[in-house]
Amino acid sequence: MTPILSLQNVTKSFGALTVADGVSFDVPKGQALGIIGPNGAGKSTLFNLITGNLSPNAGRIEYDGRDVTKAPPMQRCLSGIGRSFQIPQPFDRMTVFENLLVSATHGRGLPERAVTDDCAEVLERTELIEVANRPAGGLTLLQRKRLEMARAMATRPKLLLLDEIAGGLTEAECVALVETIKAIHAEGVTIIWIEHVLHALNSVVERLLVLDFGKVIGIGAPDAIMASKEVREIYLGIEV
Amino acid sequence: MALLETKGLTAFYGDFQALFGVDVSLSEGETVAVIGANGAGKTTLMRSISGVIAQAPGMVRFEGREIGATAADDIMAAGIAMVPEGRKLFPSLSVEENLLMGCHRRKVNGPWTLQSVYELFPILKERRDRPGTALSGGQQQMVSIGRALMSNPRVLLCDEISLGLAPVVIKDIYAAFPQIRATGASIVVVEQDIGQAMKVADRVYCMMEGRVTLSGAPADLSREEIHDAYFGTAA
Amino acid sequence: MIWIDTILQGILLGGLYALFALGLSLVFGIMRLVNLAHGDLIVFAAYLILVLVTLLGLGPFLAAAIAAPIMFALGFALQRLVLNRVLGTDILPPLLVTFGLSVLLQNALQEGFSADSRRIPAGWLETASVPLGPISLGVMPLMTFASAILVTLALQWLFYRTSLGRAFRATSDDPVTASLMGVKPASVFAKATGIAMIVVTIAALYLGTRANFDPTTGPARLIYAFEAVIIGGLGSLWGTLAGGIIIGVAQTVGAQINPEWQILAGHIAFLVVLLIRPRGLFPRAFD
Amino acid sequence: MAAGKYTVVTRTAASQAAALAALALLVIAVALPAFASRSLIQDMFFILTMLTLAQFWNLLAGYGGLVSVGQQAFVGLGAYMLFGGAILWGVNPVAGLLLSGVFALLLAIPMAFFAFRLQGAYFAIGTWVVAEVVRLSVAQWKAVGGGTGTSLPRDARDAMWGVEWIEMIFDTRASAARDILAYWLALALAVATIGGIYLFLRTKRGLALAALRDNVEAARSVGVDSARMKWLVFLVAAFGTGIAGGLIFMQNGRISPDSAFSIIDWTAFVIFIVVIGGIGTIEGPIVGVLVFFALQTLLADFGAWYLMVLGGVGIAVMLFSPGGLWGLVSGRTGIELFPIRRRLNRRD
Amino acid sequence: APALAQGARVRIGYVSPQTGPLAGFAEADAFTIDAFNRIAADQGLDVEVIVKDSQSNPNRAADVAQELIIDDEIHLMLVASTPETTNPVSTVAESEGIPTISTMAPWQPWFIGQQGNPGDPSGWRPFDYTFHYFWGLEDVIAVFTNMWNQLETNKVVGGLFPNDADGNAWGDPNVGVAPGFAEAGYETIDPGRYQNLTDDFSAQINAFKQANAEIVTGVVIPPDFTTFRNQASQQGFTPKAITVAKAILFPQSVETLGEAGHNLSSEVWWSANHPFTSSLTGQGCAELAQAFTDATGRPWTQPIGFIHSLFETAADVIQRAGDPTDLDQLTDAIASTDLDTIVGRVAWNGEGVPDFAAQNVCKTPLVGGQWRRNEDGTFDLVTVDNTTAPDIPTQGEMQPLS
Ligand SMILES: Nc1ncnc2c1ncn2[C@@H]1O[C@H](COP(=O)(O)OP(=O)(O)OP(=O)(O)O)[C@@H](O)[C@H]1O
Ligand SMILES: Nc1ncnc2c1ncn2[C@@H]1O[C@H](COP(=O)(O)OP(=O)(O)OP(=O)(O)O)[C@@H](O)[C@H]1O
Ligand SMILES: CC(C)C[C@H](N)C(=O)O
Ligand SMILES: [Mg+2]
Ligand SMILES: [Mg+2]
Repeated sequence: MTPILSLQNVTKSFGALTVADGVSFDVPKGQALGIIGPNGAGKSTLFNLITGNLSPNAGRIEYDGRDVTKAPPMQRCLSGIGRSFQIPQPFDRMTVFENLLVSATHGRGLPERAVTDDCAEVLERTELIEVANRPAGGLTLLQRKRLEMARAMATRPKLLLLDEIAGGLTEAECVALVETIKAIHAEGVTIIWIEHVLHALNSVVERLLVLDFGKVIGIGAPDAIMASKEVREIYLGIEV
Repeated sequence: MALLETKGLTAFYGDFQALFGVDVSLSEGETVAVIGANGAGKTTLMRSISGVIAQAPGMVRFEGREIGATAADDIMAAGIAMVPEGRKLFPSLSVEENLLMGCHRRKVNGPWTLQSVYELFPILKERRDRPGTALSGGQQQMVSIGRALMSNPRVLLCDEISLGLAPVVIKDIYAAFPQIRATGASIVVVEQDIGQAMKVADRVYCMMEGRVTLSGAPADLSREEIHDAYFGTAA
Repeated sequence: MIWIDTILQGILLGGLYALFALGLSLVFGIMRLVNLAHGDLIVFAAYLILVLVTLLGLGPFLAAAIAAPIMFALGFALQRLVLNRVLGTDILPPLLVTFGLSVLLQNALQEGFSADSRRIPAGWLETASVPLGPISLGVMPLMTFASAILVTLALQWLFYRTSLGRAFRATSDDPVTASLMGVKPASVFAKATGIAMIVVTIAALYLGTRANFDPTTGPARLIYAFEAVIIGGLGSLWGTLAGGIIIGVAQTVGAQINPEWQILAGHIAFLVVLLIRPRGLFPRAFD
Repeated sequence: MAAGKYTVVTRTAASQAAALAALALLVIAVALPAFASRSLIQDMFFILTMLTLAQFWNLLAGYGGLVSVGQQAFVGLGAYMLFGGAILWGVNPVAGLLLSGVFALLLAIPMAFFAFRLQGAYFAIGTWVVAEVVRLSVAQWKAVGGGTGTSLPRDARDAMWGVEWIEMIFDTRASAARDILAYWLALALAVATIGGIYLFLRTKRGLALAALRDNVEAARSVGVDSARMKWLVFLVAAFGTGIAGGLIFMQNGRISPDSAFSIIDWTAFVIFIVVIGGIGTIEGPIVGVLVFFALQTLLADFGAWYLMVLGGVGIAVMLFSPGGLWGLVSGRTGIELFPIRRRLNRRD
Repeated sequence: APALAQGARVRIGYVSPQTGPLAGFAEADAFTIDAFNRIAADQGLDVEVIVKDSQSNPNRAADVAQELIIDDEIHLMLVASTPETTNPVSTVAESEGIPTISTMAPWQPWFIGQQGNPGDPSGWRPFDYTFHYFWGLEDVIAVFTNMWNQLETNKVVGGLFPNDADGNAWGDPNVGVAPGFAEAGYETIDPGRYQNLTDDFSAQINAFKQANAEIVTGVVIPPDFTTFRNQASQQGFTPKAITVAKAILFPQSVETLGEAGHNLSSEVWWSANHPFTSSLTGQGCAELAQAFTDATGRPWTQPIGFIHSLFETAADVIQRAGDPTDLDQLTDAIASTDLDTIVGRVAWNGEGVPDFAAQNVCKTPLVGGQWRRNEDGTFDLVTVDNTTAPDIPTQGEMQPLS
């Protein structure tokens, strides 16, 4: 079976700073992959490369067996890549519901009428239904993060990219969030999740990738990765 | 007498009331943690104290003087520095210039200088000439803290400094706390991570929906009490 | 030989355009304020100098030196009382307000000074020239150009070497956070506009001695000034100077081919530069 | 599953009342020449054409985030193509309106190609410069008078379609009949513009436009084709603005590069109208054009004071009600005559 | 008077640029209209003058013309001061069928500029309702060459013609001034049309230097002329004569040039020195000029005479029309005007005008003058050549620029 996403030697630099350095990995369909790594390792950059918000200096990105290295973000979204932004980027002056409508209609190429119920369902699942008709600009941080995820979900992605959505949540909120993500995953959606809140991450993902200075320094089962010397040193800061 | 205190502090965003009569106080040399769920009003409290949100006079006192209606820049000059939520670096300034902005107005001799900030966060010295925003989130947070320290403040307000940071960085940052305290500064930390908050704080305020629902020394508070104050499960 | 002369004249003309543009660049760079009244403010300053020259019998340079602090105060007040209140992420309110100001100024000047065209007398300097082999360059254009370089140097130093300059840039990025650093954004902006008005006064001195001006002279050159700013890159002062020179040289070279193309050539140079470098020649890293 | 539990509503009570009122107004407007004085017809022509320009600019800037200060390029080129068509190829001016639109559209393509590389204020200045280039180039077009300008030839003026018929049924002179014709065309154009824009905003493309206005990066990554939306808006606005330009100068009868490409008349005043009325709403330009017209009529005889008051009003509105006058009204009352906000309601 | 007998008030619309860059042309408006109203009242003429400001903007000029016609229901339109004002107003009035008298624009830009295709004489048509009086390029050619003939030159002339209504008319290689200059033995160097408010004239100066031009002519707006004059001096170009229209029309503009203004020459269409009298007030030219200066404290300027003559003509036309509120009678009255005014004889008899424009254009006399600088920095306009209109006395001889 072809992997849903495959990165081959992807390299990206900002001036002298290389933030993705020959990154290669595959994600099989339906897997939940976690990405961890120190701040500035290049995690969010990797997402931007996958979604097309940035384009790599070298390397190749394949999605669903096709080369999408040069495809614009809009096209990648239509073919099933959904993402949330680390720093929430809602459409401030539109209502929460309209935020979702945009992604449901344009992300899936469907008419408005066909997606109303779908949007409502996503709003219910992300506990945003109460604020559906409020302008997104006035939401709390938590609500914004939920909206980020909801908007990505409304495109009914096959591959969902989540960038630090658990940061700043209380324990209870975090538990609820994990449940939601698990449910999405259970529907067969492939998930790549960048997170520093490790207990949340590890309760969902099946595989963990560690990034440092733009390089993949480890990929494998979470337990093994967490136990590895490098990760403990570089990421957790535990002296071995 | 308290160094900093609020009395019946209220705050509004347009018609929306975010704070309802909040009383908090901070003594000389003390570290206080403010915890609470998202949207509880912690950031609003910080912004009200620092003058970003204009207040009616009479609600905030610092060193016995009324500062409720004082403008943000004057409050800063009086010695209250803030590490704002979301880091808020100046993109067109280099790392070093960002740090120097910290002592733009308030130039007080004290332990914190460029040199000592670089010692605290050595990575910043390496990146000193880069634009502040071309750093990762963690590095930016270090700049933001360093910038606030540069004024050698009497009170340091830290809003969610560990948000989005790798554990190792959080460790580093909290490791800096004793040093900061040692210089005599009083600290208010807003923190989601209750464990972390309990560790550093002399006293804790717990907020919910714009009100203080619980306060006390960490040792005196039970987990249940906090849980109730946090989530409002208490009847 | 004609081409060398043409290019030299173009460079000197560029100095004038750069002077028009530098004040604009300052304000645009710091506040993202598109000041449509900039040209009219230059004309206003020219009248101020003229009044000082005729009323007090001063030389034009001394008059400009007296006018400069007056203009600073005016700029400061204008920013403090009016423009600060419309600044924001949206470029439209300031666009409209400065347009209103432009209309106001033009017509107020017209009421006050009539539509007659005036000129600041500069005596023998007006026609003095320096021979350079077969070419001769006017003294006033040379002084204009030298002033443009000096103003650029001075602003550059202010911007990147002083703490006020740092405050300018920080406030430009994020006024709220800057206020947490003890900066008063309102007064930083006001100072910036005040300084821009000093540059405006210098521009007015050379505009007013070079040619006639009347209350409606301002807007015609505003577009060249904007072109210079944009070609140079937002917030880059050397870029603005370079932009002015590019426009100036393009105009004289275009005119040498055919006067019909003089102004067109300047605009086309602008378009070409932007096609190649959409953010100008020396863009800053972030904006 | 939420299926069928929710409905989406855009209509409001006010909007339904407004729709009825609009219909009635339209009927009156069409019949207006039967009983109105000629000067009222001319005033209405002015209002309607400015309204059309304002609506298109609002579509560009208020919805598309494209703050163009180069719309005079389309007005001017549209006008010049109408004159050029009539003078050089004998095209009937009424048919020439189509030329106006098409050539404005053709100009918009290279202009967009250039200007879309620029952002914000750069875009604004870039469009201004392109408009200057067009003005200076047209000023070299000797066959239509170069920098001097020219008048619509009498043959072309007399041959305008429909004038004779209007002369007959209203029993007026040819010049008055031409005004009526121009008025009807302006009415049709304004109604089509407002209706078209409103319907467009209610489609999912309109939704995308609003999303782009708020956050381009985010919109792109949820599947919005930002480039296509910008092109669409820019080209549509150019086409409509070109036709309006042709119409204005068809009625005016005279053209020169300075008048046809006047940044003050066709862009600055239009911006004034939109922003005073309230940008980003369909109601705003309508309110704005009425205020503008009222000011112009009241103050026209005060010379320089007219422009000073205009400038002053612009400044005052920006200072005290940045959402424009309509923003003030709808902020206080919540009224929206052309609602586009989709509200999700639970079916009960 | 017949007008009174009809018992109807005659409404006159007058459009002029009272504000904006052309405002200098209109400075005598109030003064003239006051006098006109006073005399009309004395003579028992029931007239009302409605004045509209074009703001120096052609669009606005057309708008206010429409307003005058439609809202104010005027019977007679008067318009003056540059093609930017006269052309839009005349076009509107012609299409509305309102009798119109226009002045103060050379007749070619007025007549040809209003034609559909100015480049194609076969399509030019006369007007039914609009009439214009002033001089034409042929007069300017004669006056300029006569002045230059008084000097010793190589007969090479550099031309400064902008791309505007005046510049295009003057600079046209076929019907502009160049062919006429050539007939008089002068070669014209025309580098091409430039845009108004150009900041650099190096290209023109280089072209003139290269061709060794000793004379400069053109129709230049004041700021551009100052720029040119300064740059010419700075770049070592010193012609023997500079004879330009427009730029040095007003004494204020010449004063801004300081010493460089001395002995600049231009055409003179009216002066305090002209030997004509007003049919309205009986004043001579010197008297009118003095009255203006007394009333306003400003020096006389050329437009004063023409604005005055415009109202003279209007009064005459109204008095001659059987029913001055009847547009056709009024039009006929204009066409049959034969009046000696303060600017000379006004009569649309086709004298000296090509056939295509004979019906609508009347010419008034033109002479040549030079600005002479006084000790105190003020300037006097001195008539130096009257070959074209010998009844206007000269006051001196043409002098070369030092
Ligand atoms: N700019 C604003 N406009 C309107 N309402 C706001 C604004 N900022 C915050 N609020 C509201 O004020 C309340 C308190 O917000 P505040 O940001 O102070 O919470 P917080 O405790 O800091 O939460 P978090 O943990 O998410 O940072 C929230 O309900 C929020 O929706
Ligand atoms: N637009 C940019 N220009 C220049 N450098 C950039 C840019 N964006 C990111 N960087 C740099 O690239 C590196 C990787 O950034 P990225 O945001 O991908 O890190 P991250 O792994 O997501 O970190 P964090 O966990 O803090 O969010 C950082 O050092 C950052 O400074
Ligand atoms: C909208 C503008 C660019 C107008 C400019 N201030 C002018 O008067 O020409
Ligand atoms: Mg990241
Ligand atoms: Mg907060």
